[in-house]
Amino acid sequence: MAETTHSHSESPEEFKKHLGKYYAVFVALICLTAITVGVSYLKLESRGLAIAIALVIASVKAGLVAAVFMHLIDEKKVIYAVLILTALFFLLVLGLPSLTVYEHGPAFQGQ
Amino acid sequence: MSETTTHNGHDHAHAGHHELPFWRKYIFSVDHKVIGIQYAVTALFFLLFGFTLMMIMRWQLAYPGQPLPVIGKILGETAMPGGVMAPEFYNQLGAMHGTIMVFLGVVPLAVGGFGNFVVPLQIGAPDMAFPRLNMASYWVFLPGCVLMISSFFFPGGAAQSGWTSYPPLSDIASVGQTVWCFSMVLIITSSLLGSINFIVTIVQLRAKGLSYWRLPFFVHAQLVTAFLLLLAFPPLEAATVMQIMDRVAGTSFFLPSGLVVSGEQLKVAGGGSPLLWQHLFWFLAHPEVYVLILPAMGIVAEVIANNTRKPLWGYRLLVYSVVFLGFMSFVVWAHHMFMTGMGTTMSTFFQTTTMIISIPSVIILTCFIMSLYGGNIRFTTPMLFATAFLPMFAIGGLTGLPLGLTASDIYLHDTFYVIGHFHYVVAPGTLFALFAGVYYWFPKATGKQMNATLGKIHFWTSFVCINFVFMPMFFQGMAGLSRRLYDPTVYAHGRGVQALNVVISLGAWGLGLSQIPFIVNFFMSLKRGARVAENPWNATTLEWAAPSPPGHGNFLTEPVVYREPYEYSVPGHANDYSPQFVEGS
Amino acid sequence: MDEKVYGWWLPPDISTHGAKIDQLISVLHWFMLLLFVGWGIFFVWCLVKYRAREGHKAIYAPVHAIATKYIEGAVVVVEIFLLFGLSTPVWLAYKNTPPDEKNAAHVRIVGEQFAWNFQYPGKDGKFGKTNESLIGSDNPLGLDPDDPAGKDDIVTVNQLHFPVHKPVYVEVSSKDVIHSFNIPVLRVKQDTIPGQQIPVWFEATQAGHFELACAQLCGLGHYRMRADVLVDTPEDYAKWEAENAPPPQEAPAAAAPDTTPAPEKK
Amino acid sequence: MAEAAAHHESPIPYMVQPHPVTGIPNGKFGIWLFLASEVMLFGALFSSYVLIRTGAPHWPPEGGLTSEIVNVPLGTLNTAVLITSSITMVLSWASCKMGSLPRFKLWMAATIGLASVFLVIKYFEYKHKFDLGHFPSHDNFYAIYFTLTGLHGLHIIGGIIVNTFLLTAGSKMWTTDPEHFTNRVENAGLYWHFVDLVWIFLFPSLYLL
Ligand code: HEA
Ligand code: HEA
Ligand code: CUA
Ligand SMILES: [Cu+2]
Repeated sequence: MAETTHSHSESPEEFKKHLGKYYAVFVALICLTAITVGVSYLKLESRGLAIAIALVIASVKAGLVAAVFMHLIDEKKVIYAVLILTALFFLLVLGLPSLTVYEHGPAFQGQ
Repeated sequence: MSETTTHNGHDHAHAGHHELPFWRKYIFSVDHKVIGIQYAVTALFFLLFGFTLMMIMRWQLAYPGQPLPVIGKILGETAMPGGVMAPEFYNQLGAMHGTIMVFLGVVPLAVGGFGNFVVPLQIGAPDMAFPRLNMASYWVFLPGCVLMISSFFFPGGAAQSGWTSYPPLSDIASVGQTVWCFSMVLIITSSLLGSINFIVTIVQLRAKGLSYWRLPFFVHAQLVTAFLLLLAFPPLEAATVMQIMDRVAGTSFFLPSGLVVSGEQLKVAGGGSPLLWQHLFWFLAHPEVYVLILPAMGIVAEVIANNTRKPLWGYRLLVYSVVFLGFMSFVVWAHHMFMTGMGTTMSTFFQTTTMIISIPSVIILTCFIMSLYGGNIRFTTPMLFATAFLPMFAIGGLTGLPLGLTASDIYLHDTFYVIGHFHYVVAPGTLFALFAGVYYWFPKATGKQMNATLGKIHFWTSFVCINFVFMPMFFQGMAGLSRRLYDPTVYAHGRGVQALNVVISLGAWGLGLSQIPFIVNFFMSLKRGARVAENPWNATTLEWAAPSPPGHGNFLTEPVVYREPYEYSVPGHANDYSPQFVEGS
Repeated sequence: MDEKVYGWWLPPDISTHGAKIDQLISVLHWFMLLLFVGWGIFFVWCLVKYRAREGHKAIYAPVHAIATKYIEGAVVVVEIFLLFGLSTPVWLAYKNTPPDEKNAAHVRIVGEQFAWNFQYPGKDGKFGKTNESLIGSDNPLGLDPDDPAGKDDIVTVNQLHFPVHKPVYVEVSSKDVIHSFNIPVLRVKQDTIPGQQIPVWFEATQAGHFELACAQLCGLGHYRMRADVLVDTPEDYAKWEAENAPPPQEAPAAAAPDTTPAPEKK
Repeated sequence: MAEAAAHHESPIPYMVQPHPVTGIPNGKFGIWLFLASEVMLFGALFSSYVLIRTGAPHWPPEGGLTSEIVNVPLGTLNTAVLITSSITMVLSWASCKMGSLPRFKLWMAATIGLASVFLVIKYFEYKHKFDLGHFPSHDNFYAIYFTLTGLHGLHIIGGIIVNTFLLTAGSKMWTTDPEHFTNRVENAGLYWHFVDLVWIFLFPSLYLL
């Protein structure tokens, strides 16, 4: 496991190398936030497109935070296993809304 | 008899460490054993309490509209005007019975009690991974329980919308429902803390040599249970938060537009969905029913292996089944909602998954029965309860099939057939397994053995009575009798099966009386039970390597595991058991 | 309502689709009984044969039980059969074949704490519009008096009439909380979800007086939320319809005589 | 007797050092499990939001655009504040890694400060809505807005408490067991980044779309 970047055996000097990565992610996050807000001021015709763009950007940002700040990029297998399981059930929960209305037919008034 | 006059070599575990003050040792203890016992005793108390609620309720069902002698007076005029139960009080008793039995009784006993006490011992750990978190979990749980019980004293009484708390009914119910929500938030939080602790403990703290395939089945069951709690509970917590918002802040997450309650239009924004609650609730509550059964199966496995004096049949198959069961339990929840008007694709999907999930249960049961084959079966008290578990769970499980198939569920949904189904799995099923666990691990926890004669009386009377309680419910359900009915005689088909209600109630009160030998035995054995050494059952798993009761840090020497968990009757051995922790064989 | 027909098992079935459900229920229970008794005999035999006694020893080596594999296999096969051979086809056949709307009798059913309201479209076959803001004690459904389609509608409380041997198409909904529309003898059950109108259909094969029960906990009066189900012969139905049709130009609800006693107020 | 006494203070293994097989210490595993449950919690709320929103004829229900109801500049500012607090959190952990307690304290104080700024801004946003009489009961947009941001706010408060502990009393551990302390900071950081991550989704969903 010694090859992982965050192994405990790293000396302080070696560790310093990572700092640049953190700053870079910080800048990226701020820029992406700016882009999201900027796009929203465009008042896109298609709301679907606006939602898609915003959510994609948010996912990229979340990915950066998780991968770098939470150093998921090189994590141990157990944690991946737990997260994969969680992701699976998370998708299931995200499916609930469509199940709630799915096939309830034209009679469903949704309000 | 004084506790110091023992000659068993293990007692030095008590001595030799500096004494913590009483409140640190027994109240705010961080020791998993003390916390386990706290959980267990609290849970036993609530089981009795929940049962008492039901015994009162059974009066109304057997003799609708007749005043309940003595107790009717005590309960006061709002609950029991003139000694006759008010319908709203009936509904409170029902909702609280369900909630208390599930969330304050069985889960805390099975997971909080047995899980906490036994798991670290069985894996050879000195304690849980996070002792203080463990303490916090109990001390979040207890206020939750107290709050739940206190709701009876709020204006309008306790929650009365069923343990399922379906909105809009629960949204417009009296303030007791808000209290229910808040205490559920506490109880859920406690469970989450506990489940994190279990997973970390089992993954990280296993003794040397204790690979996953050497874990006792009970530990596997607890591990799967912990994952169910961890991932299924948060959606209910979210739903409960939204229900609190609906009730306190006037939002309408679960309230559609245009509701007219008692002739008045409800003044809310509307636009919510009552089915959303049901999905979130059952997303938890189906896994939850496996939370009730898996630890019970774990206990049964331990007791059966120990008392048949042979290895469990199909140990690996059992483990695969339990993992599969845990996984599948997340994708069957909507079988509780077949009658909410879902379409054919969705219902076909969910009835298929429901049938699939019954297969691992069949396998588990088969493994248990096959474990009896070729054994040398000792009918100790724990074994009696564990043996009874098998056919009782079989009845409960088999009657799940007609409910899981959409076409038959049209007729059976929300009838007493459902009540019969799940009580067979939770009462003579889980509850009996828990009794088995109490009798089995009591010597480990206290160093005293429970009285076998009282135990046998407890078993046989309970076994007979409980079948009189739940078997007739299938016939009532078949006759079409709805559940949660304050007065079943309102309906002609209800009058047809009213005689059975009398039988059931007599059975329930008989079952209540049958618990007296247990309660007596429990307290008497604490004081006067026969002293036992480390391993009174000649068992093989690690908890029997520790002194009885185990001292701080559990083991005198760090345990090392040399073999599979259930090496009983190994050929060529003088003893009929070869413990995991003894070297050489 | 002949009390004697209600016993400890399924009540009589008076629907055209119910026979399949009953068949499924009985096949299932025979299957369950077989499994239970089969395993039960083996189980008891094991307990007796392998009880601990002097000189008896447990067998360490795992038995190679081919039989259990076969039994488990058989259970799987039977379950597949139950699932795809019986239950799913019955369910699909029932749910996917609503009656031809033109030939069916129509009823709108609205549950409330704690009564059932029934709206019949009357001669014109059209339901009058309803609006929840118009709901009042004399207008339980909130019928819009300005809608011509509603002029001939019949509204009843706790009394459901429909003709025998004719498909009935109902739409259930609720004013307040979730109820469940349940007529045991017709093998129908459907939760009524406020905010939704859910269609249900059935056809009775026998005239008579039956019961509608509420199957979902809906509050303190849940137990007494029952309605009479009157399955009429075509003649009786026509007569009832004629007698109850609101006289022209009058508010429809006022004309609906309610023969059942109002649910006793608590 | 001797062995019992020797065993008495038996510490729990892998509190500090990683487990040889899983490669992580207990605390880190625990915090990730906790975050897994948080994912399910916010996931359920988020999917409820999607359901209610897709079921509504207009969104927000009172008409117009979401961005006209909420204060987008303040929301953007708050996003920036939270992102910044995330990097200061990383830096405080990095300082521990590099052996400097004073710098840890500096960055940790900054994190707590930024978190507090977040709450203050949130307070003004809430207050503005309350002043307009827009409570959660106003309509479903407000219901969801207050529930989600409120719950998120509670998580921020929780983070502030934990971080304050690490900054003050908790930092005594630095002298006795720096590695353990560093692990604690890392775990607090994992939680804090998660709270940030939730906000990253809440911000566009509640303010912009
Ligand atoms: C511990 C709890 C527990 C367990 C294990 C189960 C197990 C199962 N349950 Fe149950 N269920 C509940 C608790 C439980 N349930 C509760 C509490 C409710 C009601 C909630 C409410 O509405 O309030 C409920 C309701 C419920 C419903 C909804 C009914 C309705 O409301 O209409 C359904 C429908 O599918 C269902 C199905 C099943 C199935 C298919 C199984 C299967 O997993 C069962 C599989 C087991 C077997 C198939 C047995 C195998 C038998 C043998 C191999 C024979 C061996 C013989 C001998 C030993 C003699 N259950
Ligand atoms: C784990 C769950 C569980 C358990 C164990 C039980 C156990 C029992 N239940 Fe219940 N029940 C539910 C969960 C449970 N129930 C739920 C969820 C509902 C649905 C609620 C709703 O509709 O919303 C329900 C509903 C329900 C009804 C239907 C009410 C209605 O629909 O109107 C009935 C009716 O008879 C009933 C009866 C009983 C009986 C007689 C027992 C008996 O088996 C009880 C046996 C109890 C004991 C034997 C106690 C043992 C404890 C001790 C002896 C303590 C000793 C103490 C010390 C040593 C300190 N239950
Ligand atoms: Cu209406 Cu029960
Ligand atoms: Cu279920």
